[in-house]
Order: sequence, then C-alpha cells, then structure tokens
Amino acid sequence: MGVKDKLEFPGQIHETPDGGFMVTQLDAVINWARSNSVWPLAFGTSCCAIEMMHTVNAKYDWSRFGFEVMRATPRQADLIIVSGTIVMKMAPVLKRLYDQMPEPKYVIAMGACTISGGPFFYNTYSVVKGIDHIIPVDVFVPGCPPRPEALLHSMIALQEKIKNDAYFRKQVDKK
Amino acid sequence: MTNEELKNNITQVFSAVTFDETGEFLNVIIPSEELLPFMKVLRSTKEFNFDYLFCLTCVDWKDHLMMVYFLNSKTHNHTIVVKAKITDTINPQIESVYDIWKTAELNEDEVFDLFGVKFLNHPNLRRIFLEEDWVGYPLRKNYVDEHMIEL
Amino acid sequence: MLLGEEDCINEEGEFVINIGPQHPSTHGVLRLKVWLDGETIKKVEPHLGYIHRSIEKMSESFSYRQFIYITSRMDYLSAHMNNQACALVVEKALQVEVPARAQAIRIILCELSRLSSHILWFASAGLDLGGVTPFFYAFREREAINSIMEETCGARLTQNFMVPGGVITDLQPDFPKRIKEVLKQFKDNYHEYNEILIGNVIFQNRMMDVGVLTKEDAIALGCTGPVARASGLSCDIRKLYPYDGYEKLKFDEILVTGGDSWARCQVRMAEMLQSVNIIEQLIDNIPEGEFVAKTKNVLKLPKGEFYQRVETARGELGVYIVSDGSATPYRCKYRSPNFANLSAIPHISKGHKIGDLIAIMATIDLIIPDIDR
Amino acid sequence: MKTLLSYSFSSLATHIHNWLKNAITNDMLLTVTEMVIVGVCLLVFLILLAFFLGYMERKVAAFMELRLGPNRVGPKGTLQIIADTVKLLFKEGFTPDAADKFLFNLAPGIIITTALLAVAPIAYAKGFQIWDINIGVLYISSVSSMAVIGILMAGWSSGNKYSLIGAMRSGAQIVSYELSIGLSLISIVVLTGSLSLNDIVESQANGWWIFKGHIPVAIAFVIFVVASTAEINRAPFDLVEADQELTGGFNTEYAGMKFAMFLMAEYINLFVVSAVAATIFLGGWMPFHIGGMTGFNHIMDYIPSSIWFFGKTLFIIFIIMQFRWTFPRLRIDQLLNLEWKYLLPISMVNVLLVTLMAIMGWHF
Repeated sequence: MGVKDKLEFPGQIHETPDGGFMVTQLDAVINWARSNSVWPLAFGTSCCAIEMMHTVNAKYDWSRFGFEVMRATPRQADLIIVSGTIVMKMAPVLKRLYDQMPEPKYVIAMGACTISGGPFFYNTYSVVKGIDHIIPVDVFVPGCPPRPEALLHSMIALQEKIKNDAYFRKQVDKK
Repeated sequence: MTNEELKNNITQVFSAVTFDETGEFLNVIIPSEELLPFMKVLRSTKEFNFDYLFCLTCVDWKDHLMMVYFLNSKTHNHTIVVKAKITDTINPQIESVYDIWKTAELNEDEVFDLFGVKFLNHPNLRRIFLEEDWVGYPLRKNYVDEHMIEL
Repeated sequence: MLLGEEDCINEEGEFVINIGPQHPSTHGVLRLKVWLDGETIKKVEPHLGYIHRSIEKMSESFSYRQFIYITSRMDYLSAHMNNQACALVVEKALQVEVPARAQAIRIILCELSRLSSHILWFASAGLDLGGVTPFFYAFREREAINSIMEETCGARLTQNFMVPGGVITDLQPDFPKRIKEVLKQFKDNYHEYNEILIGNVIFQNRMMDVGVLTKEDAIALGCTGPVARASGLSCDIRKLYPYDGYEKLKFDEILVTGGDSWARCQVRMAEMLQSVNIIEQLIDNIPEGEFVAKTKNVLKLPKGEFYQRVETARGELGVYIVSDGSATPYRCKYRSPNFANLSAIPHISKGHKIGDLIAIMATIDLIIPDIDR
Repeated sequence: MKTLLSYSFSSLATHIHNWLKNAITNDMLLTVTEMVIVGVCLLVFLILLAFFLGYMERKVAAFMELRLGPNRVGPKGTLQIIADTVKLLFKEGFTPDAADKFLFNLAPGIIITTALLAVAPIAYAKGFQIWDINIGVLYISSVSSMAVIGILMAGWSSGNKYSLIGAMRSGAQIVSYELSIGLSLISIVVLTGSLSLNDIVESQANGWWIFKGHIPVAIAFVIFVVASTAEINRAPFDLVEADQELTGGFNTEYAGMKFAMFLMAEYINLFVVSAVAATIFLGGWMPFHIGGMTGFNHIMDYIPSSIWFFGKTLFIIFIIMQFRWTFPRLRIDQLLNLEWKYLLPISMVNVLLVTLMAIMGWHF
C-alpha cells in the first residue's frame, strides 16, 4: 500500500512544562470554583448602588450564580463593583480598598460615571474620568444606571473571563 | 408679618440697611461688619423670631462676594433674605452665625470650602468637601483648573 | 483602620474609629469619625466630600433645559422631585402656566417615587439592623414601581421626566391600570411590613428612646422632612407652600411628637399610605389636554434671583438660582434636605452605643450624593 | 426483623474492633489506629456536614426571602459551598502588617479545635457514640465555652479597631450566656441523675423530656435554644460579627482559608448546640414513644435511630436559621440585659422548680 510507515505530524510541537495535563485539570477545577463563587464587596457610591441592590433582590437574585455572600470587609471579597461616581477624594480610598483585597480580585465598573465620568465629564473639577485611571477593570457596564440585567450579564461575562484564567499554568511558566 | 410690616419694623431697629423687593422674598442688604448684631436682633426679637435658617450660601459677583441667608420664622411663618456684602475678595471674612443657628456650622464649612470665605468664631472651620491641600475655591468665578474640560 | 500607637487611644482615653467611607451602613460614602468611650459615643464628626461631584459648578455652564438632568443624580431616590424643583423655578421665573394634565402627572409620579423611596428606607432600615428578610420583601413593591417608571419615563431610576412647562412626553395608555395594580399590590402587602419588621419587639426596642431630636433642636439644626415631622415640627412644603396643584388635594401632614428613631419610623410608614391616598385621588381624573406648555427653544431667565422649594422624600429641597439674564444660571445653589438632616446626627447620637448610631443613621435616611452634590 | 429493630451500632464497632485486633497485635498500636480511623471519619463527616449546613443556610435564606437561592453550580446548586471552599482555599493567605502574627494565625485553629472537641461525646445513633464519657454534659459546656478565647485572640491580634470591639463584645456575650446554658442543662441533669449523654438518652425511652417534664423543661428548652444561639454568635446575637456595624467584627482582617475555618467552626458549633438540644430535650436518637401505646411505639421503632437524631437536630438548626434571617440584631446593652435580667433569673427559678419536680416525682 502507499501508506507511509510513519506520518509526520503536520503542525508544530511545543513542549509542555512538567505535568501539563495535571496542571490544566487543576486549573479547570480552580477556575470552576472561582468563577462560581464571586463574593462582591458591599460598596456603592451613588445611584448605581440602588440598581445593584435591585440585582440582589428576588426578581434578579444574583445568588443563583454564586454571588450571594456580600462581604463588608475587603479582605473577604473577590469582586469590587464600583457602582457610582468616583471623585478625587474617593480615589485614594478606592485604591486602598482594592489593595486590601487578597488575590485574585476582580473589578466591575458599573455605570457611565465609572467608565468615563459619564454625565459628570464636562465642567467638573472633582470627578475622576474613569476608574481605570486608578485600578484595573475587568468588565465595564454602560448605562446610567445600568439595568440589573446588564449587571448580571457583566457578572456572567466576568465568570467566563475567570474560567479562561490559568492559575497553575502561569505558576509553572514562571519557573 | 407681611413684607411691608417686616420692612417697617426692621428700619425701626436698624437704619443702615437697604431693601430689595424685586424677588419673591424681602431682601435685606447689610454691610458684612454689621451682620452678627443684626442677625441677633432678628433671632431674639419676639415679633421677628427668625428661628429657622433654611439656606445659607454665597454668590460671587466678581468684584464682591455676597453672603445670602434665607431665614424663616416657624412661629410667625414669614420669610426674609439677608444679604451681607463682602468687598474684600482676596481675603474675605465674616462673622459666623453658628451661635444663633446651629445648622450654620456645616453650611459655613461648605461656603468656606467652595468660596474661601473665612468665618470668624466658627467652631470647626475646615474644608468639608475637598481635600485639605486643594488649591483655589471652585465656585469662585476666577477659579481655573487645567484638568477641567469645558463644554 | 490600623492600630497605630498614637491614634488608637488618645490622651483622654478615647478610642477613635472611622465609620466609612466604605461601610455597609453609611449607604454610600459618608465618613463619620467617632470618638468612643468603650461602646459609648462621645463625639461624632462627619467628613464629607467623598462623592462631591461639583453639580453646582456644572449647573452654571448648562442651559436651563440641560441642568435639570444632573439633579436626578443628586437625590436619586427622589429624582422626580428634584427635576420638578428645577422645572418649577424656571417656570416661576418665566411665568409659564403649567397645564393641569402636566401637574397631575407630576404629582402622581412624585408621590410614586416618594412611596418607593420610603419603601427603600424600610428595606435598608431592616438591613442595617441585621434583619435581612425585610429587604427582600420591600423590594417586591419597589421593583413594580420601577417597572412603571420605566414604562412611563423610559428609565428606572434617574428619570429626567420633568421639563420646564410640563413633562417631556404624554402618558402611556394603560398607565392608570398599571398604577392601580401596583397600589393594590402595595396595600395588600403593607401589613407584612408591619409584621416582619415594624412590629418586631427587638426592632421597637432598638428604636424607642434612641436619638431623640427635640423640636427646638430640629428647628435650630434646620432639619426637614420626616425627620423634623417626627419631632412635631410642621414643615411639609406641600402644605405650607403648595405647588403644582397640591392645594387641591386632600391629604394629611403626618406629625409625631416623639422625636426618637421610632417616631421617624412611624412618620415614614404613615407617609407611605398618604402617598397612596394622593395617587388614588388623582389617578381616575387626570385632566385631558396638553402635557407641556409651549416655551421657547432657548430659555432665558430674566435678571434676578429665584427660589423654589419642593418636598422630596427626605424633606425640603430648595433651588436657588441667580440669573444674569443669559441662557445659563449665574449661580445655582441646591439646598439639600440631607445636608441639613446630617447635622442632626452628631447632635443626637451622643451618649448612645455604636449600634444606636447605625439605627440613627438608618432612620435619618441619608442619601450621600445629595449631601455632597 | 427483630435484629433490625434492636440493631445497635455497637455491634458494628465490635466487629471492626475484633478484626483490627486480629491484624494488629500491639495494644498501643491498636488504640492509636482506632483513634486515627475514628478521627478521619469524624473529620470527613464534619466537613461534609459543614458543606451541607452551608447549603441549607443559603436555601433556607432563599426560602424565607422569596428567592431561589444558588441553583447554577451542580444540581440545584448543591455544589455551591464546595466551590466557595475551593475558592477560599486558593485565595491569597493574608496576614496584615499590624497584626500579631503568631496569635493571628493561631486563632482560627483554636476556634475550630474547640468546635471539633465538642463533637466527641454526642450520640448519633443507638450505640454510635465516639466517646461515652460519664460527664458528657459538663464536657460539652466547658469545651464550647473555650471558643471565646479564640475569638478574643483573633480580634485582639488583628490590629484592627473593629475587630477589637468585636472581640470585647464576644467576651461579655459568651461569658454571660454560658450561665443560662449551664442552668438549663442542669435541669435535665437533675431529672436524669446523670451527666452522661448516653444515660440521658436512655432515660427518655418512655417519652422525651420536653413532654415528660411539663412546663419547666419546656422553659429550659426555650432558654437553651436562645442562649445557645447567642453562644455561637448567630443572628440576632451576632454582635461579634455585626456586618452592618463592625464590617465583620473579629474576622474583619481574615481572608482565604483562615476565614473559611471560621465559617466551618460556625457551622460545626451550630450542629453541636442543636445536637445537644436534640439529645437532652428531644430524646436524641430515641424514637417518639407514647407511654402505654405499644403498637404506636412499635411503628416508631421501625424508623432507624440515626434518622431520629438527625431529624431532630436539623429541625432545631432550621429554627435557629430562621432566627437569623428574620430578627434584627440586638444592641450590646440589650443583649446583656436579656441575659442578666431575664434569662438568668428565670432559669434559676426554673432549676428550683425542676428540682422540686424531681424530688416529688411529678414527672412521668
């Protein structure tokens, strides 16, 4: 027959680090746990905080996805939903809250004010024009204020982002 | 008391005042030095009895600052607006009315913060909204901020 | 938050803690510096400005049609009333006659947002005291009201529905039907509010004789709204200086004389029913006609000073506009009810425990962006 | 059938013991092996139990609050707590700069150890008891009161003012409520005449104490449930944590696995107090018997004893969870007033009544 004894692999082969399979599986487990247990910090500055409270309530009920436990202290929180305008005086406080959270930590910028200053972009002397000047943001939710569905959508998007994270692989790569 | 009666009674007590009746309320304009004695009279005299200071603010007219006090009497239910003119815009000063109306404390803090008017005998004068090291007084018309984006 | 050597306990043996800016019970970013002796509060000093968004400065550069929308973001639970105040001051200056239909729509929407604001107060009061379930019960009705707001105004929270001369658009056809549904739902569920929180003996003990504000203090501190009415001070702007046709309606001003946190609860619980009462009077006889008066495209206020006050869910909101005759305000001052009510907190919380401070803050019901503006 | 009815776990234990005895000849080694086996089984059981109680709490909360609760992770959300635990396990372990490092890290261990110790003498089913100690009641009440040391340690060493306030509150609270718990336990000890949990269960073969002991025992039961809710720092007595006042109280600075240990200790404590209440007042694993009605008693005997025990325990846990989601929190002075002015005098009088009842033989 015309079949060669040994076919050459058509692509390139990169060598995986030690225990590549094990690490990937562990990553899958950890990402599953992390994405399904995102505890937000009880933090709201203005109008968007009310819509955040609506997301907690029975009609939208974010506890279904594992966001249930709202912690008042940043040490136990995984996610900070910046709901509302951040002004110059609040900016160091927000940075400090973010620093106080243990890794891994995520940020959702909720509402127009946190994205760019929103309605408070022009002629204002005290508003920070977008919180990404202060802390890194994972998901932006536009709206003034965004609907609870939008917030839920953003949190599910965050879950997807976490699921694609590679905690252990990164650790191995570092070595 | 109606505005007319108020006007008459005030002129009897205090002569160095001018009146302005164009708006909804009776406006009384007095020099800033005489504010405190005038306010004390308004508060303590029985027929005035202005016990309710419901709005305290300041207006920057570029050449002078105008303190505005909205007073109401809960017993007689009449309203008056007292305006005190501060001519010194570089280092504006005026007596605090905290001793008369306790609500003035935070309101005067606010005016100090945003207009830079210093209140004498104020119990705790501080920048209430902005950081301690903020330069300038934002609601003054000559305030410049290079970070501010004009529409 | 750290225990440094010097700021832990000062020379007088006082323990100084900061409540806020991020704290679950300050409802935002209020910061209270509290001097403690054990658990007992010796002194409270509010530190503000963590959400100072320079709304007054912004208003100076917006036209009289534009500056209304920012005020929705001030007291976002009374967005309709804030917009109404701004619309009214412009109408007063231009001497515009508002059509009767617009007035009726305004009142219905304002009372609806007052109702939903008080419902939110109920929810957060329960939450602050550690009872979580009332929060969820109250949000049923809030959610229903928000749906109506969305159907009518296009937004759930920051509606921007009032414009100088009337309202921005006409009502949707089944508005009365929807309102009646919500009111029925609220009235059916109202007794649950009493059962789950207000009637609870722990709640009553937490509230009674806590944070007593006397009538004299309420006047001196400039308190307004339910806070002042709980001290027996008659200050309902809807009764004292009626606007937008409130004079034609029959409703009671709720006055309670206790002055403590419990009295403030009672006032709010009763005001919910009054709002329902007002809406029921109007809902079947909204006059036909125009929903907005004809005004010029570019509004220019005559030179002068204008002051308009309305009763928001938290008290008297005053809008003070100084006009120099141009198309933008020369100076715009918002006399916010929360700013005045805030000054009551240091005064009435002295000598109480930390838990009481939380209860007092819950019943004063502050909206921090309205304080800072 | 007869064997099934009278089945006791002690025979199973004897089987295992004999089997091990054949394999291991050294007595010392045998004891150690048995202890290790029991310890591992108990730990696995308690971890599973904590998972279950965590899930139950979420679902009870959702049930009370007109919500669905977790339902995306696993079937009906059953894996939610496992996800939470794994997440906390892999979260950054964290010790603040201002903390006393040694005590800060020791505190969660102490709290969870006291919680685990208290599990030992509980009788789960007929003949199924890890340690049939003759002073079981005394042991449980003394061990569980040691939890306050861990809380004080955690609060003080965190270097956070909120934590310190929380810790001081817990000192006042737990020491006070200890008394009522002790007194309400004593009332049953008086009736039974034994401190052993096994004897107490056996004494309820003809009826549970809550039915046999008339009103005084019912009062003691109510006081026990209230005081033990305070003892384990659950709402409405959760002043030690007080999320809305102290942003988490003594555990404000704890993150990751150390915080998870606090959570686990909370659920184990919840289980312990409920199990003790079920054992002492509701007959433990003893089926529901009515004196004289043999047929009825016979039917009740068909239900396995472990189901009786866990059914009663879960019922009390459900009640305590309902407290948490319904009631607002008390203030610290009201909390202490409730104990020193109401619960303590009532339980003292109650003990006198029970003693009188025991002497005169008024109970069934």
